Amino acid sequence: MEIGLILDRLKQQFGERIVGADLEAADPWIEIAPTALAEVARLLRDDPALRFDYLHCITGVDYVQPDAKKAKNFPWEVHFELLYHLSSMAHGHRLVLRVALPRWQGGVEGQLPEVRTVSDVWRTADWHEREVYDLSGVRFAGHPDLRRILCPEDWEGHPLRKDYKMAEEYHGIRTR
Amino acid sequence: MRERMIAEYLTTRYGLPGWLAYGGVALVQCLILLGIMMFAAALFTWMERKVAGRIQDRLGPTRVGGRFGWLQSVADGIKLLAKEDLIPKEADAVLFRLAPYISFCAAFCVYLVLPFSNGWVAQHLNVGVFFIVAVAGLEVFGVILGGYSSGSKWSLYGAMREAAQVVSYEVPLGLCVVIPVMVAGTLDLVAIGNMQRGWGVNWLVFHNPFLFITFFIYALCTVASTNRAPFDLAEAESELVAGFLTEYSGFRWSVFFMAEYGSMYAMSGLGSILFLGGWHGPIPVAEMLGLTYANHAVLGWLGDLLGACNFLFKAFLGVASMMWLRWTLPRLRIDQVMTTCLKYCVPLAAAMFVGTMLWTYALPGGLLPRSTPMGAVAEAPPWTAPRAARGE
Amino acid sequence: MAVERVDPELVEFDVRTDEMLINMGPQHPSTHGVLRLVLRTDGEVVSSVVPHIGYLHRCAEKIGENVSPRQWIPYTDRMDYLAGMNMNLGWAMTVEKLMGLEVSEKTRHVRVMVCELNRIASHLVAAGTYGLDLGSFTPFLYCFREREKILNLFEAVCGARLTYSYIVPGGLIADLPPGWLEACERCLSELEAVVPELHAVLTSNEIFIRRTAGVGVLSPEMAIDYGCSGPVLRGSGVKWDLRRDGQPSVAGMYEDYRFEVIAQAGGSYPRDQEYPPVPPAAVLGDCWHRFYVRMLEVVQSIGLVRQAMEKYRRSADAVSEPIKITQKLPRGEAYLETEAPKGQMGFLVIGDGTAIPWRVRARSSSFCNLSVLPEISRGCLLADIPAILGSLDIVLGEIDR
Amino acid sequence: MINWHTFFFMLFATITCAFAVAVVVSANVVRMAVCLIASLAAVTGLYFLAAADFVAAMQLMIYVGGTLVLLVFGVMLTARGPFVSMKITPANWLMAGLAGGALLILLLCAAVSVDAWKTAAVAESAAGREGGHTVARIGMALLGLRVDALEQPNPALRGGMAGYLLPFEIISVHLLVVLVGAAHLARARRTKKPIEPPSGTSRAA
Repeated sequence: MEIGLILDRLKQQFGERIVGADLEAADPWIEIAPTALAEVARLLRDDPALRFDYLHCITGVDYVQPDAKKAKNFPWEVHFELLYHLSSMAHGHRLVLRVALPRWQGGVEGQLPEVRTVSDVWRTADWHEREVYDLSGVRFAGHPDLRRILCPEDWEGHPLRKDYKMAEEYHGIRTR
Repeated sequence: MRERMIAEYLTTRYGLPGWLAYGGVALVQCLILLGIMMFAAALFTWMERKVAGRIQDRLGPTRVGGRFGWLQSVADGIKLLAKEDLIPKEADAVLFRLAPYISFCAAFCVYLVLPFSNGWVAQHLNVGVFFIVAVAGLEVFGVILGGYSSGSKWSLYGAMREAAQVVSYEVPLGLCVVIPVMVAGTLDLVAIGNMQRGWGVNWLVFHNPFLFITFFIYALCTVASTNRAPFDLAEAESELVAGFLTEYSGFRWSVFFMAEYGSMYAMSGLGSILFLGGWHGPIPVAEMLGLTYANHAVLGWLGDLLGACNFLFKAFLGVASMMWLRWTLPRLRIDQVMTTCLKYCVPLAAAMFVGTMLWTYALPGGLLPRSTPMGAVAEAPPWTAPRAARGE
Repeated sequence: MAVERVDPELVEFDVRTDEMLINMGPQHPSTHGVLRLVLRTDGEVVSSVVPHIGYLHRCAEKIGENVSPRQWIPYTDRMDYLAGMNMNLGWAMTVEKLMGLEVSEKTRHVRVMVCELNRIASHLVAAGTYGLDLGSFTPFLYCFREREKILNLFEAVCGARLTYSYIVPGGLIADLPPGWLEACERCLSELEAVVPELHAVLTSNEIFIRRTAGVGVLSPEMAIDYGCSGPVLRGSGVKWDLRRDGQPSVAGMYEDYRFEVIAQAGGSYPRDQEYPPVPPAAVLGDCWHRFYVRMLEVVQSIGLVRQAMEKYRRSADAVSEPIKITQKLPRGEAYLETEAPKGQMGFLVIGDGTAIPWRVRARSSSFCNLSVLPEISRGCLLADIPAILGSLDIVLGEIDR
Repeated sequence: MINWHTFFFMLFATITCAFAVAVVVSANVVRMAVCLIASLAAVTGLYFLAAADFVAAMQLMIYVGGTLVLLVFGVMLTARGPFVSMKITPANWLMAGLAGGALLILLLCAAVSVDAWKTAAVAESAAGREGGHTVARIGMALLGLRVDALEQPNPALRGGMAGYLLPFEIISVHLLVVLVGAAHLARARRTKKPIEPPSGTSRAA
């Protein structure tokens, strides 16, 4: 089923909560509002015409340019983004879901942005969301066991954030 | 009888005090058996590496001390002696030290009653077979204590599995041992051995089809009860690191190791006596060459020596086949080991028991005309005749 | 969320005597690297498995944001260190997709040849260590003897035996040395003689079947739901292989090759008549099927390499030159998955116009294959854990990145 | 000249008693089990001394090889944490001492008063008899032919010496039934409790 039809199907179902789309890119993507994530995910998987049953991976991308010099010609506006790469084994088509989030919840440094979990739709999201939480710092509401998966339990900070400063020492081991 | 004769000779001829003579003879016998056990363990460590090499398309040790790396076992021995055998902190020190020696003693006791040739036995027990089966059951204590006293969960798991397996495999092993004893009519190993004199046809394994199958069940149970090859759950590296042997190192580890090889060699020796004619070759070479006591005492002794080589070679074959199994087959799971024992070995052994009983009832003389009447005792060496017969 | 929240699973009860909490790993002979499994066992029966990963985490993705794509190739080698070539291929094609590059015919055939050889080497390691997990030592040595020959071939091609960095964005660092094709043909014919031996020692061995058939059954729906891929997915009967169903550039690499996906459809595997039959005890999706799929893929890869050698001899054009280190990346995103031996290895690159990518992401196949372990090993025996783990064939370098 | 028979008898007797006392005294449960094994194994030595090799092997196999393996099994499975070492209060010592002492005195009086055992002849005759060969006689006795008491004059007594095979079989069948019952009880408990993570720590899956 071609990407345009998918977009119309979503727009017809969710109206203005489908924020944007780009169908000509190498990987065509559709941007949705964070609040609509759970319903869109369930629709994409359960709708017989769509049948997106395979979630490849969830990626957290941090759009901010910490050092002043390069900040001038920074091509994107400052925000945080989640990418959901989906594909359907039944129909063979692929789709990228894009969700834009504020870098910090309510602009307060240290408050992680919040979004609904999709681990009840695709079981593979369980570990992927834990990894995004661990490395990029996004909280997934409703996740059964949101703990760090790659870094140690008591690690401070989220390494893949652009403005991440590694702690001076960890358990007595100098890190820098 | 032999050792009493030597002891009396010492007391009369050299006037040694009684206890020194008897003690000396007993000590010599123990040292000989210990020597056999040590030599067997050393030979088999070297052989295991060579057999493993050949099966895995490589050479095995070649440069250790000469052409075929025969010094490998000595090298291992020195390494094990030099290695520091440490005891974990929360281990139960006394039991930890005791465990390997219980295993070793149990494996050693089996050799006491195992005849290497007609009359060549340390302690000619009338209940030889029964004693071996009883003592073989003790070896599991060493493993249980070793596993428990190491204090770690992993070795406890290993000890549990080993105990469950060995204790449950004693039942079919006992059954398989009883069948040839029933046919032979006696528990005395020397008598059973002598009964299978003459051509290979007289071996108990060809006595009747049921006994033939019993031999293979016996082989299976031996492999399981000495914890080898497909049944080596206790030291399953992939799951339990090294089972109950995890915390052992250095000399203590090598004592466990010798106990395992010793009991392997002893059980295959027992198998060869019960089923494969013990010290009698398929062709009665000794009788053909006239090496019997009737001609001359020394010739008779040479015939026995030939018999001893036969016995050692058969036991050697048993151990070699165990090694062959080890390097080709994967390992069974604990519940599969238990089901093979309880659902296959025990009923089959019982059926063979009933079969053999009916067979001996129906054909007392046996199918084939026997060269020597069943049960007739071979002419024992003159000096071992009971004291009364010798007119004291 | 309080940082000092201790995972309840790790608290061991001393009152409860039948439940035992056992740590398998991170240093354990059969966990294929630094993986820690916390098992809650009741006697021999395992009631729950909690994998703990992250011991090999080097955060290669953070480094990817500071180096140019060509400089990041050595990091992809060290993700699945048993299949370096396939990792390089994945990253190289992702960057080529972003930049819209096309590689020459000759390069494509060399890439197919080299990647299929690496798949054989990886499956040989999987088969060998699986034999070790189940207790039989001998097949391990047979497999590694054959793998050595393949590593010698790779050494001739790119100088390294494990971390090749041979396939780079834009093409290859060097063409095949002269005389390499004959050596490769000799190695393949010797390998073809060993495969029946492996079948005899492992696949049709009664004890091996009894240890693996019906153990760790993974249903097709659960496999797709957990995002499994590769032999784990095909072992559950899902006919999905990126070499045929992948994105246009990946499927394009294999379009003129005779190739069919190895998965049990309608009760039979393609070309399974020459190989041991599926035992009655084997259930679709169990450890035995995953192992069997790998063994068939080894033979299939031998065929693919032979076809690639033929096409390489016929192709006239030269090997295409790799991109410069300071090559500017266009603005945009590209995500591409290739069929690595362990499963689908995905790479995402976001360019921002400079030579350094803005964000790099590696999607690991073993990461998803491992996430299914707690599900399929509930209620199995302690001795089954290495059997199931070995059949998933995971590599910790790839999981932890 | 030392009489070897009494020397070894004394040796085995002291080992048995010493380890029996050790079982009572020791605090660690597993140590108790090991001492019990040692004392019963020493009893085997006594049997061998009395030239009853069949009974000795039987003791070794049944008691040490069978019963005590199960005992050590039970001890090891429960000996985790609180159960390993037992605290014995002085009151327990007193009670045990009294009961034990009374029984010991009773035993000693009985042993001393029987005159048949007084003469040293008993030890002499046992050593004289040609070693072992009890198996055949035990087998015949089971079947009813008491070879050792053929010349029993009194017909009433001779009747009493009939074969023991039937009682032997009855006992073994009885034991079999007991074991099957025990296995059934143990099995029932396990299946009722389904295998799931302990409720106390189970997370909302």
